[in-house]
Amino acid sequence: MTAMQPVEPRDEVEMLSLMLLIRRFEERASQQYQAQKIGGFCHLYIGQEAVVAGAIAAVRDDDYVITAYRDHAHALARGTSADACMAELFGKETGCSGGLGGSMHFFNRQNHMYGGHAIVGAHVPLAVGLAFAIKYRDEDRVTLCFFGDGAINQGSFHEALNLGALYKLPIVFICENNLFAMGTSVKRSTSLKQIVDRAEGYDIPGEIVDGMNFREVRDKIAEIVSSIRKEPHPAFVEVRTYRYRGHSMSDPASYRTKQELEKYRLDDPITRLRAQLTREGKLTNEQFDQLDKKAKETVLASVKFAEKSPQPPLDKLHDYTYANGAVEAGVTAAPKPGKGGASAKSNALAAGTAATG
Amino acid sequence: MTAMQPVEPRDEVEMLSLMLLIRRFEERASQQYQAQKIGGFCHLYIGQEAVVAGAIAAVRDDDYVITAYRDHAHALARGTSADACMAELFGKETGCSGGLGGSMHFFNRQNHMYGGHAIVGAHVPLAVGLAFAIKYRDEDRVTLCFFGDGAINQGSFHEALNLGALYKLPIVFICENNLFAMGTSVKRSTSLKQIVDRAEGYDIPGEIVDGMNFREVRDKIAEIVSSIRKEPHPAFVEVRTYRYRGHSMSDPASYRTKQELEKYRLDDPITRLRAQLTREGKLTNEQFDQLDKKAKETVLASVKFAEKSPQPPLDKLHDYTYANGAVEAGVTAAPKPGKGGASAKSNALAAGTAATG
Amino acid sequence: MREITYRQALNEALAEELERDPNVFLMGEEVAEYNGAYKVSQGLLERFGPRRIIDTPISENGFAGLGVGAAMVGLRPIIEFMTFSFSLVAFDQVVNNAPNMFTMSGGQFNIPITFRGPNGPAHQLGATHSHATEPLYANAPGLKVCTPATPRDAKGLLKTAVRDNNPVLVLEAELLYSSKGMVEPPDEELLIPLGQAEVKREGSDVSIICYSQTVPLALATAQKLEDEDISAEIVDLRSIKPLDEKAIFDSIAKTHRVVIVEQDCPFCGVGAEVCYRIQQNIFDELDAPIIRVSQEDVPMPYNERLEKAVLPNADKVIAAVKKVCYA
Amino acid sequence: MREITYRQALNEALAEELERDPNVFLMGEEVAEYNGAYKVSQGLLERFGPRRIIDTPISENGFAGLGVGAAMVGLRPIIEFMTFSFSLVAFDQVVNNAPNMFTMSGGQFNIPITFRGPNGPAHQLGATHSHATEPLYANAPGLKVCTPATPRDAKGLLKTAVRDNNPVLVLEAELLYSSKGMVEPPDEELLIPLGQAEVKREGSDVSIICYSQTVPLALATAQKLEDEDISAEIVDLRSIKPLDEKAIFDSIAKTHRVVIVEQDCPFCGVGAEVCYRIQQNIFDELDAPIIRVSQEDVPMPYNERLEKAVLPNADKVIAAVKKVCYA
Ligand SMILES: Cc1ncc(C[n+]2csc(CCOP(=O)(O)OP(=O)(O)O)c2C)c(N)n1
Ligand SMILES: Cc1ncc(C[n+]2csc(CCOP(=O)(O)OP(=O)(O)O)c2C)c(N)n1
Ligand SMILES: [Mg+2]
Ligand SMILES: [Mg+2]
Repeated sequence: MTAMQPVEPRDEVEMLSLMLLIRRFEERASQQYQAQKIGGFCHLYIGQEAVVAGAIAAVRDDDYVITAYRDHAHALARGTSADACMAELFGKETGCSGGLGGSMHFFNRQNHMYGGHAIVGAHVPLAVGLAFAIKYRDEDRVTLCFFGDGAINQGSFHEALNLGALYKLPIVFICENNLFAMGTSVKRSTSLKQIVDRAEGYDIPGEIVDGMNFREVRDKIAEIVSSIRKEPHPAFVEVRTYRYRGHSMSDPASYRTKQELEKYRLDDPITRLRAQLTREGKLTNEQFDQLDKKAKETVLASVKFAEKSPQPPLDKLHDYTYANGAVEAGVTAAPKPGKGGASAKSNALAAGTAATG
Repeated sequence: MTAMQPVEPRDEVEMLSLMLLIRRFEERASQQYQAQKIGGFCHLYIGQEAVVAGAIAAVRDDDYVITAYRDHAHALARGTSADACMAELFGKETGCSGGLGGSMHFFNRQNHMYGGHAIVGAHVPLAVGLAFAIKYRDEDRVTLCFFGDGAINQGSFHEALNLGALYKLPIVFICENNLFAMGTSVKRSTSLKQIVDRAEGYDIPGEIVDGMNFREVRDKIAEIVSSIRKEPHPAFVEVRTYRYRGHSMSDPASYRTKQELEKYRLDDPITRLRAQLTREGKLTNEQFDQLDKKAKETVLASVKFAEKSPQPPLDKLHDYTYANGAVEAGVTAAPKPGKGGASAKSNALAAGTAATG
Repeated sequence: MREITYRQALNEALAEELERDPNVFLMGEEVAEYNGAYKVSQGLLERFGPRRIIDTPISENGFAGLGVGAAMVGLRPIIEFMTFSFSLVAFDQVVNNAPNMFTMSGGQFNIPITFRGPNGPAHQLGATHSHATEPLYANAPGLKVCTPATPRDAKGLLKTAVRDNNPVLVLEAELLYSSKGMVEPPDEELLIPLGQAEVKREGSDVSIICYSQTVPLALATAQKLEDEDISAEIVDLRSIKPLDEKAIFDSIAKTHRVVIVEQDCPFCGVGAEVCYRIQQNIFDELDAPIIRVSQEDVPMPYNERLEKAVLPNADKVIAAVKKVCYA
Repeated sequence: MREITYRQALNEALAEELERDPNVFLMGEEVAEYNGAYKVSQGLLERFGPRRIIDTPISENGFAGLGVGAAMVGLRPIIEFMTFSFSLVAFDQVVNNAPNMFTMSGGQFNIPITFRGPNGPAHQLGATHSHATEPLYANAPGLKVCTPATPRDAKGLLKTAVRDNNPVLVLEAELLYSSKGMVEPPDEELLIPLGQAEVKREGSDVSIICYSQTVPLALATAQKLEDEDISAEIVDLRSIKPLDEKAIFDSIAKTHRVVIVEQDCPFCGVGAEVCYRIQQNIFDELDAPIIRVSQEDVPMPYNERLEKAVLPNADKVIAAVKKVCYA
């Protein structure tokens, strides 16, 4: 294994900015969806921000990240610009997937964001493949694989966990347990008392983490990741969280009570981190307002950017089916970078940081 | 639920006869395969007889049985005649699947043997469906679902166990752990220390049973089944056993040592039950020899029967694709019974019993 | 007759069959408490209770197989795939267990199961969510596949499917759920046989063979062709398998020119099979080569303009019709 | 040139590509310690070690997906399905994840993966174990599918597949593993481009289009047809997708009569697509309707005589050829 690279500790205010950026981005996406600027399905992450922020704060920039279709936040957290994300929702050429993927299929090769996958459970084997490649190459990276509570009942999930355990691959399986898969509560999808118990069936160590608490998520995952870097192995984390919105834009979420939602809103992950920082004298109210203002501006600008961006050209319709690369060449031709990826160089975290200044 | 019907205790000598019948049937099948009277794949059960005999001795005739492709024994144990089984291997019309199924696809509707399924793991959801139907109809039957140690790594297995647990279905998942899936030993297919632990991931109660000991298998499964009849629920049994032969006829099984094989042969399930019965004065050596002779004769006769049986008629080639039944009729037309099923009325157990007389 | 939506028609079919036969049950993701992701099963839980209207975890392979197993002992499951794009994770159960059982058991076990749900591209759902699965399933011996385009066909075909003693796939169309059409009153039993196409519009110059979402497209296009003095006959296959060759050949015997408009991907698509049957059987009736209008052979892009370019549309159909007419 | 078996040819291809590129690895059930269920990977574990020749549990969906994930970061996995009948439990990974990724990511992630293994009916394996999957996979945009019939094609196509930057399926044929043929010496690089058919026998009266296991059948039949003074040209497609239209059309321009001999089930099968392309493009060259000889449209029976009746055979091909020739 190559010499272990240290994780730079992320500034907490920066991570709060990221959470704000995600929140404001999702709110704006919701509005733009209602205005019919965005098509297809659109799944919002509001309420779950501490999960991705905490996890990302625990890893290096070159670690691998992959998730399901509720993926805007993961792309933003991985440094994809709000511009590239919003443009993707608008189906524009400047989107992080060139306008070809849409809300459920966000990618950012450069920043090691491996999607955005819309078939429930089907990306878990991909994640194991990413981890396999890490071990194959004797690197000290780690793969973070996010999925929902609904995904744990798919065959793909099962086969992938077994493979990950058998081959001792460097991967953290992160179950974002937001209590529901569409309208199906966890207790109606499995008889387990707690999801984390499923990991026992593979001899994978498991933990439960409070997903509304940024610091707990970060610290727990950092601990796991550092153990994995020393000696590759899989780990399972059940992160308990909540989505404030319906499953997708078309879901009124009438399967749960207002009280339940209110209970979680009171435990809001952004409010919590803000309070922690304020209490510790690391953040004033003014600074917070500045951060929030900046996030809103960034997002508003992203809508403008998306609006004025060009559509992917019609005459390239047939160019995205097969990658080129002469057979004779033999070695991997560097894949043509997506326009989106290329234009998505500006870093959301950096943007967030700037906002603090 | 309808009034619970009692299980008639099976005569142990009768069950020993069944095990002998299975053993001799498999030996003869092996020989006939080598003589090219049998085509396709052929997986022998030799060494594992106590598993199916013990399980069948624990249930009623109207309980449901389903297994994978190593299925000759399960068909015999479910009272399919050696004639119908051998004829099936020969691809004859009188076979238990009309000569259309072959070694891996034995069926006997009348005797509640639901196959014989050759895609690893894919019959476990079917088994859950059988159990679902039992509960749907409020019956007190139980489904026995047999599968190998290799099957537990398939997505189908996982999804089926979760469904069985969630819906609290009356089913015993019986893992015939013979230590190998083809050439892959269990420790190379899962990182679990013991297979039964996988059941924990679904909150299904699990047990380990010595599969070389007929009485232990029978008693443990009888206990589970009686608990299920009282209140439907799934259960998992890891039965530790061993196959003496290669995976299929074409496998020299060079992935294991002679010593390992010999160790298990010394623990032979037939020898064991015989010794138990002899010790207890329930069986003399002469009687045993008689039983064995009868089993051999039954099997020899089955080869003759198979040989002289007709092939399925060519002109019916297109008759087995779709079941008839007028759309107008609306209700389920009774499915046309397979010739094999019809001719398989004679009961292997009865045959075995006769042999003791 | 009264006007109802395609969604309502399916809902009536389900309710009537559940009412008629206690062996019928409906199972799938969100079919019960949520009343269906697309509300096709609206009200059924309330009416028939949780024993017969059953929510599942996200385990398509598991509950498709559960259905096949239940069918082995005489239940008549209706399995909903939230969309047929998700049936791909259950592919083995649908093409291996359901249709092979009758043969493999020497005729002992028929499998009276219905798999249903929306199929084919909807609107901007991207490559993973836009599968048109009809050629994949029609390839499997032992399956039957139908693709209703109108509320009446949806009701009649689904009811027939449930009563069929074999595995039948009812491939619905998300984009048609809210479309309306005339259907017999509820007290009149409506069964439409599998394997019978329907001429949805008579014409004399060209036969347009279509099904599912391409039927309204073909009908609208026929209207436009009228302006150019081309009279198009619209043959709605309704069932892909069994295929109603006679209806196809009868129409072509009249028009001698054929355009097939299909919603699937072209390579080994439904239109290829239809084309083969036509040229094999009535080669001499053809005055021009058959043209197919299908999806482009590319994964479905999210972008709306590109998606439109991938799908069959009126311009493509008109161009194809003109080509076969002036050939 | 030297004579080797089809199995040996595949083995050489694997060894050469593993040797050439450290990103290449082979993964599947029993590929390593057991040396392959059909011994295609014989000796590779010994030579390349367990890091690159990897045994898996029975988890096709899992390890197919693992391969796709590894390919996202530049490895070049070769995934063996013990047979393609078992690929059906991994169907979603093969048709959804592998071929859609390049499009969905806007061209950021190509997937240089090879799926290989025996495909199509072998001998008396019954309905679950006899699937000819080529039409199913060829339907999926973004996949490439090839079907070598000779040792030389097997070696050249597999090597090309491994070097292709897209997902390629190499559908081998169990019944051909022990067949022999002439192949270039090991020190000569042998790459056969995807999408190039080969005329395996020249003829003038009829074009027989075939692939995989039907190539030896077609060649043997051509011999018999000779006796009846019919000169058959044998066009081996080699690749199903991309399809070499030009080779097909060139042959037909010569013979004007076509029989397609395919190993798959007929409905939406490979022959249907080939037929469509022919009639669409060179309708006027055809002197008779195209006839396909395929499997019967029934689940494969175990009984040997019935199995033979289901499969294409010389009698069926001869009858078809006579029909198109005397039409
Ligand atoms: C195989 C498959 N089945 C069904 C769906 C439809 N579907 C999309 S999301 C979803 C619920 C998933 O819930 P969960 O995994 O808990 O994630 P969450 O939405 O809560 O983030 C379902 C059923 C799908 N995309 N893929
Ligand atoms: C999905 C699938 N993958 C692979 C195979 C090939 N195969 C047949 S049996 C077998 C091994 C199964 O082992 P196990 O489950 O332990 O059962 P045993 O043979 O020991 O009875 C394999 C890999 C198959 N039939 N189905
Ligand atoms: Mg959830
Ligand atoms: Mg085993």
